[in-house]
Amino acid sequence: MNTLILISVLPILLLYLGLYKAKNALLPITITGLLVALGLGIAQWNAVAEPIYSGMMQFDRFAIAFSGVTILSTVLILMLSKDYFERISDHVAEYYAIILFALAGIIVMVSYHNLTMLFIGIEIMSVSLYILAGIKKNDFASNEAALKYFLMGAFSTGFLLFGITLIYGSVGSFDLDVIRDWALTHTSKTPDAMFYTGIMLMIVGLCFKVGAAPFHFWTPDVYEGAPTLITAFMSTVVKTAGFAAFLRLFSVCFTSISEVWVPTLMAITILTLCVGNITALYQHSFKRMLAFSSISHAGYMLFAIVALGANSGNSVFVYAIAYSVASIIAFAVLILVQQQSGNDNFESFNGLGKSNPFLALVLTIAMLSLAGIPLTAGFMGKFLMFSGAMAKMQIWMILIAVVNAIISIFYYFRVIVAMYFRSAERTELAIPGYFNVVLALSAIITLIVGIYPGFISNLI
Amino acid sequence: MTVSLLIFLPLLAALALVFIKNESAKYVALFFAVAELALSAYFITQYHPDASVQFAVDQAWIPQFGIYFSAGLDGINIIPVLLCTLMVPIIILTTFKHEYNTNSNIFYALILFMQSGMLVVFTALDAFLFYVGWEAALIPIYFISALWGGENRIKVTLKFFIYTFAGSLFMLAAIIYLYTQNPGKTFDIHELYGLLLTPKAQGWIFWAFFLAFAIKMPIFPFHTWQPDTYTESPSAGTMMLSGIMLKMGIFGVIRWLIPMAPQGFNEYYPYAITLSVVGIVYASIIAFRQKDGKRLVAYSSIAHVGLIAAAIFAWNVNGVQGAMIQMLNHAINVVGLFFVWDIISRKLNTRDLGQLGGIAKNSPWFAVSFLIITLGTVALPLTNGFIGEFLLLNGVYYYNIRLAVVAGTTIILGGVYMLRMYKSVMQGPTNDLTITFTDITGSERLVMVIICALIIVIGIYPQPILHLSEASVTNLIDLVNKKTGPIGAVSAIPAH
Amino acid sequence: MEAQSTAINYLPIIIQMLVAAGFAVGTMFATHYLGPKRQTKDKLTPFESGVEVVGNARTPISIKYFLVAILFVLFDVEVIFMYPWAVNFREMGVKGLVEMFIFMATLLLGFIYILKKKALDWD
Amino acid sequence: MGVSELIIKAILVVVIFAISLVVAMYSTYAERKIAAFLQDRVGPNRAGPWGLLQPLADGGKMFMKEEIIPTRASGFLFIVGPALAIMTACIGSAVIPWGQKIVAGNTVIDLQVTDINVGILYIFGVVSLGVYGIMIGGWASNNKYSLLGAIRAASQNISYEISMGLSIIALLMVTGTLSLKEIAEQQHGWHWNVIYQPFGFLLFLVCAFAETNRSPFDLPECETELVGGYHTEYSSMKLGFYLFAEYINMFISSAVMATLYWGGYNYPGMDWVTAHVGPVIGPLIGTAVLFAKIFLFIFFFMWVRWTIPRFRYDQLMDLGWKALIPLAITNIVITGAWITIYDKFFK
Amino acid sequence: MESFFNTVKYVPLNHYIILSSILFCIGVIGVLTRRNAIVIFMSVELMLNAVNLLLTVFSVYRNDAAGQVFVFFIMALAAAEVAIGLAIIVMIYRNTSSIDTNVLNKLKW
Repeated sequence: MNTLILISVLPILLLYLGLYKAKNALLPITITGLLVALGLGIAQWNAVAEPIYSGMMQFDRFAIAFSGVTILSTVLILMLSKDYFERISDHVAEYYAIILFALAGIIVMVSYHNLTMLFIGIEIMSVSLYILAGIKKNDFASNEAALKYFLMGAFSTGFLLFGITLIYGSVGSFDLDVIRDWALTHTSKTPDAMFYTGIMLMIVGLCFKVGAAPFHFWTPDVYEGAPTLITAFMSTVVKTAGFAAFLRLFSVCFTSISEVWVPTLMAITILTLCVGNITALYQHSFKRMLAFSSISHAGYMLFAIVALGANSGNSVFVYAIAYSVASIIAFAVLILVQQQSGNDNFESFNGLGKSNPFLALVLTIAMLSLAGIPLTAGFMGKFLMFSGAMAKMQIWMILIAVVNAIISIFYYFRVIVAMYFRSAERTELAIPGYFNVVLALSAIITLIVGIYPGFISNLI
Repeated sequence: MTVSLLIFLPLLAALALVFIKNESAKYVALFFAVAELALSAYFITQYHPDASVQFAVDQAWIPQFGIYFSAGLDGINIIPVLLCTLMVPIIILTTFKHEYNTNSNIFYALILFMQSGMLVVFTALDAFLFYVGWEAALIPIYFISALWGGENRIKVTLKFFIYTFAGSLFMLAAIIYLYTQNPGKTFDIHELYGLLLTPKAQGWIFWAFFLAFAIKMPIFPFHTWQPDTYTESPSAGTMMLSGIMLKMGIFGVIRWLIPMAPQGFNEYYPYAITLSVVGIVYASIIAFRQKDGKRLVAYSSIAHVGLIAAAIFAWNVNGVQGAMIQMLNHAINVVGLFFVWDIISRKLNTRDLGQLGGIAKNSPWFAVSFLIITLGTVALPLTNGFIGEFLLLNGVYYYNIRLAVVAGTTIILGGVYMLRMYKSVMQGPTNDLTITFTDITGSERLVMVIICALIIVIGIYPQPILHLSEASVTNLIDLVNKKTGPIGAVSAIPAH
Repeated sequence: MEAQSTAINYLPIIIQMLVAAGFAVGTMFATHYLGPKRQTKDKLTPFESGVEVVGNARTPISIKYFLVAILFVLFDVEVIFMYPWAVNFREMGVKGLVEMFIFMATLLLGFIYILKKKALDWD
Repeated sequence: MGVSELIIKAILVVVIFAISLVVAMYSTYAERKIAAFLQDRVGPNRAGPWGLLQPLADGGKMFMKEEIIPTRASGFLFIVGPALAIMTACIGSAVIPWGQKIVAGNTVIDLQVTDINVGILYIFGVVSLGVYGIMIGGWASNNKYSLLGAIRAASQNISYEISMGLSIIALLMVTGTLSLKEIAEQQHGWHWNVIYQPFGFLLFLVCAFAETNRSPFDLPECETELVGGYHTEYSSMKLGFYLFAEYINMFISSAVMATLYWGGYNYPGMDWVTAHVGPVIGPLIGTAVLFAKIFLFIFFFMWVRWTIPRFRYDQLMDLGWKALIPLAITNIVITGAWITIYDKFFK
Repeated sequence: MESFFNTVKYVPLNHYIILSSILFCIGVIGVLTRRNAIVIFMSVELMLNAVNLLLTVFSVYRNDAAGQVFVFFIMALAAAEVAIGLAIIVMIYRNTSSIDTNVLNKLKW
């Protein structure tokens, strides 16, 4: 809880710092604040988790773990932001503040115990992101991304809300425990049409938010149009939070009536995987490829929800870490390359292996992790997902996933091929110190989680 | 003393090599490889040839998922381990005359890293560990081939990577399935052996594993990546691939595929054998038509591996024992052959059979060693190939005489095209190009001597090697047969 | 709190609306038929202090108006949150008071922020 | 509620509607008379004795004038604008309690069209709707003055709505209900809310001026800058509607202020009076008192108009945002703190 | 007449649900078919208001205040979205230096 309070107060502090022109203090204070918030969260690890504030929130281990991931990823991303926002406009403090507001929403999203808070969390996050997507005011792509994201986000909110309303109409409460108990007495033997419709609509709404097919169509454009750093934030932290919220809802409330929604979700999962992977193949822009790959990763993470079990939380947790960290590396390198070459095509990575061996190495690790090669974190994530699905005997789903994993090699290796095996005349990229720290840290996390995942894989 | 020493020594060496950026990298690499060989020699001398697992290591790795760092030596993997530790120093030695570009230390690091991965594959007693090693060995060879390979390397190596990765993902699915079916929730090989699965599930598992191993070996029709990759890779990479890596597939069949899904195996093995035999004939015929020497060797490798596979799928002691020793032999021979072509192409800058000829005249060392290797490959008695192929054919024969006859043609065909190759390269008149060929010296000569010595020694006295694996092989075959009844056309086995 | 009003309580309001609408519409029609109709081109052009009309009237206007609209929407909604609290203020006691003060403090912080950002300065 | 009751309500509605119109009509007359008085003039004196028939003459004129819809205007919206303005002005009166219940034998007549438990919110809703009429009319005219006037009106209305809402909150903390009827009942006798919320009343008064676009807040139609503001292009009864709406709004907001702060139909000693004159006349006296208060406020509106000069637009916005909102919040804080302390220690 | 009063007094829950659903669907259809960003946004608001209506009804029928509290939050959100949405649309107008909403047509999916 202290985490949330701190993260809510911090952005206000930043806004006022910005007013009083303390620009140099922004980043250190943000990062220190976030780390303190993280520490406060971890300090509650062993505390008994009861629903607090009239059953609105519950800071259980699930919540703390996911808060931890999102805060850490945010810290990493913010460390890349040194000088980034300054190039866009003068309102730097605001950008930091909005990112932190989004993070506050995310913390709510991962620790809600009442649908009200789910809604509030999602919206605090989304509204902040609408702004962030459009911070390049004079760039039409950024404008378009903001508008698209905004309209689609609002649209999906409508579905989510209608779903919540119908569930409320059936159950008479927004409390997760009450809904769970109600679902227990209304299994498929005594079905309730309104309740089930509500679940379906919530799936639609949440799938919009996490960018699962067929509700994904906004994702590529928004990810491409938004400033790269914001895209990094959206595709890592936000996605993680979306899945945490998704999982929390379904694992707490709807396990007993899984036969109702699993077929739908399974279809969505498979569609997401295939659409994400196959379209990613045809991209010429690295950034757009990452956008589609994020769709396909959404598909993998949906596995955990389709095959809901005791381990689902863990699986999503590990997967989210792996995916977030690897994506952060990818986006960090992309930012650097973009600065040099001015575009984000695969060709701009040519010869990077020679000119910047370190950069190429970490990006390779990231790509291997995204592709799910063993000894990287991505493999552990995929392994857990597959085990979960396998435990539920959804073998043909695994087969589809495997085929998709193979397809994904093509596009992840394109950048590796470009970096090492295609040569180009290029000067060495100057890597700021912050970037080095972030890249090295992320690469180390990727490898450690890949080689020895024991210390995070049964946290929750 | 456990096998973890064996696994981690090359890994450490690889890490060390990353930081050695000067000329001495190759010596350091060789030193570590030899040290590794010495270590494995020590293990083998200490090894008691019974069916037990020795020098085992069993460390908790990710215990909450039942994943253990569990490895050890037994009769099944001792020969692959031997060949792996034996071939790596030889392969490193073959590179001494090469000038790989400035990052040669990375090259050697990748080789040693790959060795470590392969040793994991061979020694693993935990399915998860096995899979990790399997993939870990793949990444370095991809980079070796793609960074130091020929013209078309990018496309070819990606194809290779995706093929093998695809296969292994299916294997991963099968492994996870086994894991979820295991009441003990571990990946322990012995627990998995003991599972009682439905025939249908076993069928799935059989094909999933088969795909992975068939691609790796490769068995027809999953071989299409192989000739291109072998041709485009740098010689050392080709040697690693053909000499050691494809043994991972063969080893996997013996260790994982058949014991994990005995009933699936019992149901589907005729297809597997048929594919193998088709591959033998197919590859032999293609090999005939090859102009490029390296490519010819690549196809001949498919043919030989097909025979090994066929014998394994026949699943009797002779066949599997033959496979064991032939793994080693094939490694030695094929490394020798690729080295021959490495030397030729380095000195003459061509591998086209039509442009060569008469090299034997002024390079006796080269001619003699090439001849010995060729003879070993065509399985002349008293060379190493003979004993292996004999046992293999014997194994197939027990299964089905007609198939054995078809498979046996490989020896004849192999003899023909190998000798034709030798002839067109070494004999006949010299031309403008081949007149410039100088005899092998120094490290090249050393490699050739070692290889020829191995060919002859094993050819004359294979018994100690066969003895190493015999107990375990018998034990494993019994284990499977207990579950399924004797495999295949039992009636065809004559009473001894 | 008093008993809930039911839909029936709103019926008179509907009557009143109908009466008002009837009045408006009726009067409109009446004037339409009563008044003279002698329309000329000059009468029908927009009034622009007697000079020729320049361009379209619907040109973009100062961003300040948008800003005010946006800020209104935000503040008005926050004000709405206070109504239920104000009505039940006594029952909620000191705890409710403190909570609402925190809410208002946050609101004020935002308010001061926009003031300092000169979002409300018209010049 | 039965049929008979509904018929009574319908009659009441019509009566109140008529009264609103009459009051509005004579407000125009009063305005001119008061202006004349304040400026030492005579004012209208031709139509009827003391010019008393002047409003009727004006009304008749409105009917007979030519109706003009500019060619470049959006025809439909051009008509909808004034109609909406007058409608919203007319429906606000529905929740105002005009008096106590009249008990005549078995029939009980409630002098309130309807008592809903969110009366204040209803008033607010109607008031916010009022700006639509102006906005639509100004936009539909397709005239630069009209558009500017409309936008000014919108900006001004919404700005003052915030402070109005905030100033009411302090009152709600005192009353604890949103029903106007209950609020009126609570002020029985002399317990008028203005005694407890003098400051809140002042704020509300200022906002009421702004909401009705009365001087000194009549920027939307300020003649010196914008010709006629949002109704520059209007003529005939449509113009009449806009003007009328303003006077009705003034009437309604006076009624609201009287009800919320000045005791509504309550006056000291009302129980004694009712006991003496009976349950029919007693409430009617209360109603008369309410109207007296209303007229007082209307007079005040006019007095101010002819006394205080118009604000500049930036001054107007500054007043709304930078002065009234903080003051209203301060008022809430003080009220909250005071009530809490009072309840804790003095009760 | 009495039945009319009763219907008004006790409007069946189903009527509300159907009404809200219809409103919601109108909103959805509006979002999917209209090309003007502002109209799309208004359709979204219609969806939200359909939800608000339904929540309030449920809340009243179940005599549980939570539903109405939720409505407050939805309103707050709608306000925030209006603010952001207006800002974004204004930003786009400024960049394209036009108030012609057809500029936004290229955003149709």
